Amino acid sequence: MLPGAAALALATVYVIALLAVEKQPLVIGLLALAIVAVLGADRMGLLASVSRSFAEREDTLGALAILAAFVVAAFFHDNHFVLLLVVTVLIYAVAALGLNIQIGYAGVLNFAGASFFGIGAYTAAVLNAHTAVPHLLVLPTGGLIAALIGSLLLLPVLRTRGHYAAVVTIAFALLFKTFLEVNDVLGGPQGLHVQGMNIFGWSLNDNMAVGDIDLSFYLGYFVVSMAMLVGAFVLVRRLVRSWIGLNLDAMRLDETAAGCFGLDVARWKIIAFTLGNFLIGFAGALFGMVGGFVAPNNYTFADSLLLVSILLLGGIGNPWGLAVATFIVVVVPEKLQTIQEYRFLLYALLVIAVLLFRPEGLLPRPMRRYVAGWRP
Amino acid sequence: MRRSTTSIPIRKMLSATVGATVLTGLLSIVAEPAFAKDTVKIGFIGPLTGGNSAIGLGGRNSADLAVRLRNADTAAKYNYDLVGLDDECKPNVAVQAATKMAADRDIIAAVTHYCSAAAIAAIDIYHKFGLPIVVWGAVLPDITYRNQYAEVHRVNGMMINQNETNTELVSKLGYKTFAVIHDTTDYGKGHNQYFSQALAGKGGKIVGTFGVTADQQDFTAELTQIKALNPEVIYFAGLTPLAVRIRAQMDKLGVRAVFDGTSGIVSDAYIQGLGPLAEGTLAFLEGAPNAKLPGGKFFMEKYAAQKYEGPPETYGAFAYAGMDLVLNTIEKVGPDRRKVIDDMAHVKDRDSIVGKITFDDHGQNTVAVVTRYVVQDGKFVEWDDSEYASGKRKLPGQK
Amino acid sequence: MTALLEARGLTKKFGGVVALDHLDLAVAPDAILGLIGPNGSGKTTFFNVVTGIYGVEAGVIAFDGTEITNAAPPRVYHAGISRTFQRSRLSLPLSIFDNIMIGNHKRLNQGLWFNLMRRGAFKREFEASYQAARSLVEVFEPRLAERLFEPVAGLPMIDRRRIEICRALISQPKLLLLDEPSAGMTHEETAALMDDILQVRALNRNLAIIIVEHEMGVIERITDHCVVLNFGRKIAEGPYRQVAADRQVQEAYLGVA
Amino acid sequence: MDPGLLAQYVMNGLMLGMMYALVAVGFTLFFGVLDVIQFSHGDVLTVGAFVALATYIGLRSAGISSSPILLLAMLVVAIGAIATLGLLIARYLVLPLRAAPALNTLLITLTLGTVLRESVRLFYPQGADPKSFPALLPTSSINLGQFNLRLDNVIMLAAGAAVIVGLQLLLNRTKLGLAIRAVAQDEETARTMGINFTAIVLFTFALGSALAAFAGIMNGLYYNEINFGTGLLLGVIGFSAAIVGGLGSIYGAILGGFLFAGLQTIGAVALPFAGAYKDVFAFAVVIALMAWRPTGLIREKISERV
Repeated sequence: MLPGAAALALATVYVIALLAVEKQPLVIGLLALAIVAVLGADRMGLLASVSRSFAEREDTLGALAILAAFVVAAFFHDNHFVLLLVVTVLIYAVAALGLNIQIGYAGVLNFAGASFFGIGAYTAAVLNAHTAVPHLLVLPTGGLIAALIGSLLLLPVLRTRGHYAAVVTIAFALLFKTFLEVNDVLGGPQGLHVQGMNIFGWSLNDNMAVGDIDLSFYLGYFVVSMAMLVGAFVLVRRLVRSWIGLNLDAMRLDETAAGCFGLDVARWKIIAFTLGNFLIGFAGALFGMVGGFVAPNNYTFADSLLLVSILLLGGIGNPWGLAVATFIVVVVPEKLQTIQEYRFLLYALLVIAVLLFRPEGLLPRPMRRYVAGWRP
Repeated sequence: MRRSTTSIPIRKMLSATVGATVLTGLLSIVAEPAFAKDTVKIGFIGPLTGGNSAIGLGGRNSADLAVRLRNADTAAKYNYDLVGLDDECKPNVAVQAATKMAADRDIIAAVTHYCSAAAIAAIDIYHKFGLPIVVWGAVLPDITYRNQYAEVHRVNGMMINQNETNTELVSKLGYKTFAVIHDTTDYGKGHNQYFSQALAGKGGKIVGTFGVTADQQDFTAELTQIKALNPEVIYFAGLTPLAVRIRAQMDKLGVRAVFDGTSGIVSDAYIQGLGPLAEGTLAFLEGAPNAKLPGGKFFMEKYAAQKYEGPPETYGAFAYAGMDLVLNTIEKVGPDRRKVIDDMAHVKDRDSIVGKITFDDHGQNTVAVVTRYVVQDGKFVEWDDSEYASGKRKLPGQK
Repeated sequence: MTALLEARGLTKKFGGVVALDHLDLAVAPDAILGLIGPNGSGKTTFFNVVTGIYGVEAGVIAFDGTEITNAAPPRVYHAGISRTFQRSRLSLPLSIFDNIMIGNHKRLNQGLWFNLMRRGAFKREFEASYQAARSLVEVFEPRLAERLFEPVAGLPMIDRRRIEICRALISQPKLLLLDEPSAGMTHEETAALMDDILQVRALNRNLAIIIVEHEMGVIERITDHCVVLNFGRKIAEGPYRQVAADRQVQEAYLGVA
Repeated sequence: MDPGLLAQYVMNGLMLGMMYALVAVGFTLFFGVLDVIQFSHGDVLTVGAFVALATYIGLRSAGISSSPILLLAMLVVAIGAIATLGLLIARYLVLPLRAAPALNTLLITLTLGTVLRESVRLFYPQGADPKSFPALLPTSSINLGQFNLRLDNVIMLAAGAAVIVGLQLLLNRTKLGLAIRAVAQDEETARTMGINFTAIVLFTFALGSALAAFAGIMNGLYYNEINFGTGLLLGVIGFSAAIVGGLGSIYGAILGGFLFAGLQTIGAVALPFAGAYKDVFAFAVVIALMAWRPTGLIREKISERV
């Protein structure tokens, strides 16, 4: 319990510092500090005790993590850009969770994550512009449409294995982007504007003010995306800590053996693939409204790879790792303005380094515990 | 004996000084460099990476030149700090960059966008956050005319004038049949629209229109169809990277039509990309070439003096003029977005290196002059000075 | 009395090679049948055909009164047949408990709503399953029963075999297919394992077993009936001593024409 | 349709198909020996093209102007350099990850692709701009109605075919080829046969990458323009082609390559909707093919041991 809480507190302070500083030398210094600190902690076995305390008192620490996020948001209450970054992290984390169900648990490769994210965003763009569907309802609709379009791929996804399965989604990712570019109905390469979110007449795109403190309009989006993340997180948690999670693992590790013990492989692949796409589309719809703009270039194959790399960086199958990895992938390139030109290069090199020297990711997935805090 | 006793304090002193220097070194990284004047942040956005980065960097350098000259000027009230962001000529990236810049309250005003596709996507953001901007290269009319945004201004001209001049020239040369290839961004679509309108008035005939995506590699299919249609001119509405590919593949397929481009292909990169094949390409650009600009000589000299890598490219002068206008305004009304916007609403006959700047009620500068170019011996030469005009050389099928 | 499993005229070809050739075979409830023969004689293929991994060109398989010819593996498992594999096929990154629960699939509530929403009920089912797994493992190796939530990856071969057999037994099948349980183990380990299996069987009487084994010692000790295969054909059948004495069988093993 | 026009389309298709096939063969070779996808293959091709271009510029500035010599030098330098690159990739990125899940290898090569692409963009002089690639082959052409038959295209097709035939001979007629096929069949057996597994893998990667360099130069000569993004789509298409054809089968890769080119051409000209949809069409067909033949048109012999 204590190590986890301490780690969270430190992380919060660090995140605030990193988001606050602008001067490049300081940013670089902070990043270097983080790397050294993590490596050191790992050496001294501190990381292990942290992850242990997370495994034992996850619910309490989860609540603390939410609190920490709100502290960060409060600190930057009037800073549009930082809040936009934070919101982006939260939404990407949801998408990563969805992808994690597919790749991390069920072993169903999906290299079109960004496409399903985009389907959600475009759904939001179209529905907000042409229908009166309440925006809170538009979000799940985005998820449903993504799942629906995903189901077109079910047959090939179910029939193929391994690399053959990879090509199905890769082909879809390219198909999807080209389709958006050449068809005018959805704005072509120019993309579409997305109306901001409006909940019960309260437009999230208006700045607010409490007394004489004025608040960035992104705070509203922060609350919504935070709620979405918590929901997705709990769902995934329960999924893993149930017979379903076990089924998915068994299927990923050995389809044949799982089949010999009664597992209906097709059924669980469908469930995992559909559920994953739903979460991704759900997140995409919200992201569309936050960004206020959708264009094919946001949803390229490269972006799909970015999502997959988040899984890998965080530690496949570990939601906490995903959260950390998402933060790194989204925020670090933004902060390192001096290396703007080189950001993709450095980022790619980082992923390669992780794959070579820490393939299990930053926070490796722990053994399954079916009931939190349960002991034999 | 004595040596040893004396040596100790020396060593102490040494270590102390070393420590001090290290410390000051560290501090100097952290500490804010002190200035007499307040520092004001202003912004620039353009394609700093990707296929159009040459023009983007030229624009960035030109804007930076305006800032440097101002900072060097002791009479200036403020010290200016230029924040440059990349829009990669992509709408989505442009929106991100615009949000980042507009959301930063310390940035008072900005000079933004070479690509129409990027600009048209971003203007809503500037409006939402109330950041005054001056467009330095994008030519789509909608950027200033679709809405009535007080924040949005433009120093360069629009594609309408371009296509008027274009169609005049090609019909004067006696061309009757045209095939149109346009990229499917608003830039390409817009040009296609205005070109067709202008051409209709002059009795030219469009035998085929082909939309292509902005990152397409292979055009043999489209060009083979065009070959069958056998037009005298292929009008291309798009940017340099595509133009290079299409022109090269025309040659492969033995398509002998004249290649007639827009402002989007007027760049050194086009010439370098094609070598001799570029010969005889037509292109049009609003405003006069740097050499003939009122302040052209001054601009080129100052630019050269700064030893930037790469030339200012086609729109550098506009980026400079736009930035200079912004700086003048801030000097006049102070670093306040609202005031800057109000003052910019009344810009009339302001002298600049690109000539007098006058904003109409949409913030559009009325640039009458459009320059006609033809590629001759690996250079964009003004049509009237070219051997094609004098009749010494002839374009395919030129009357 | 009727056979628990009855196969008639099973024929399976891989391209040109005939792996099973009109094989007839029957197992009585609570019998232990030894399936022996030289390498590539079709023993494992028979298991794969019964469990539905391969389809057959011809023949019928009936189990417990219903036909399961060419049925998909899950259906075969639900009918009451479970197996072990020649090369251990445990899920190494998962815990001992997880691996055993994989075999318990049909006795666990697989409903989405139950698993995601009714956590209280789930907890009860989990605890029950834990007790079941624990008591089963204790039969084989009390030491392992203390470590149910540790990964399988770290365990020695013998323990992995035990867990694999627990995975096959936890669902209380009517028929257990053992594919070379002795592979990669010493005589002593094998002997110990066999005793454990017999002990489990003593607990629930009506468990029939078909065992594929090269260790003739094992076969002799635990089987009450043997079938000898060669090139997919049945060349002898009967108690071990009888088939061991059979000339054809000896030729098949010695490879004398 | 006008026969000349038709011939032109066929020619365009053949040129595309040849390039796709060369790339796809690389993928299938790598997969054969190591069961991995070397996803940076397309960007390796780009690097090859740029190495060739740099060589050309270097030699020209050194005063050499005879096209044959220039072309030869470009081929030698580029193929040599890229073969080495492929070897290094195998040695330091792919082989170390053998124990890890296939996903990791897929990702490390994918990100390596980004590294190569970005390096070209950032470190080649004005690497972000499209580069003119010299036309070194005789460009004389015969115009048959709508059909413009160019000598250089013919030469390139012939060269490509020759390379593929040569590869076939290497694989089927030489000891080395035997070793490669043995490793592809079954690593263990190959080892017991006394074949140096690592050496064969490294050689195969060098070989496949050399093919990519060749394809890169061919691409440059055909379009007379290269840019840092050239290999990206080529790589993905090559991969799809290899998969559709059936991984591990050279013939499958070639089939897949020409099939994909055919689909694009048909999509561009022979279909009711706009030509711009040609890639959408091609990839849609690929997905459909995967549903119909989950292990490719020429089936890979999967013998799962249970």
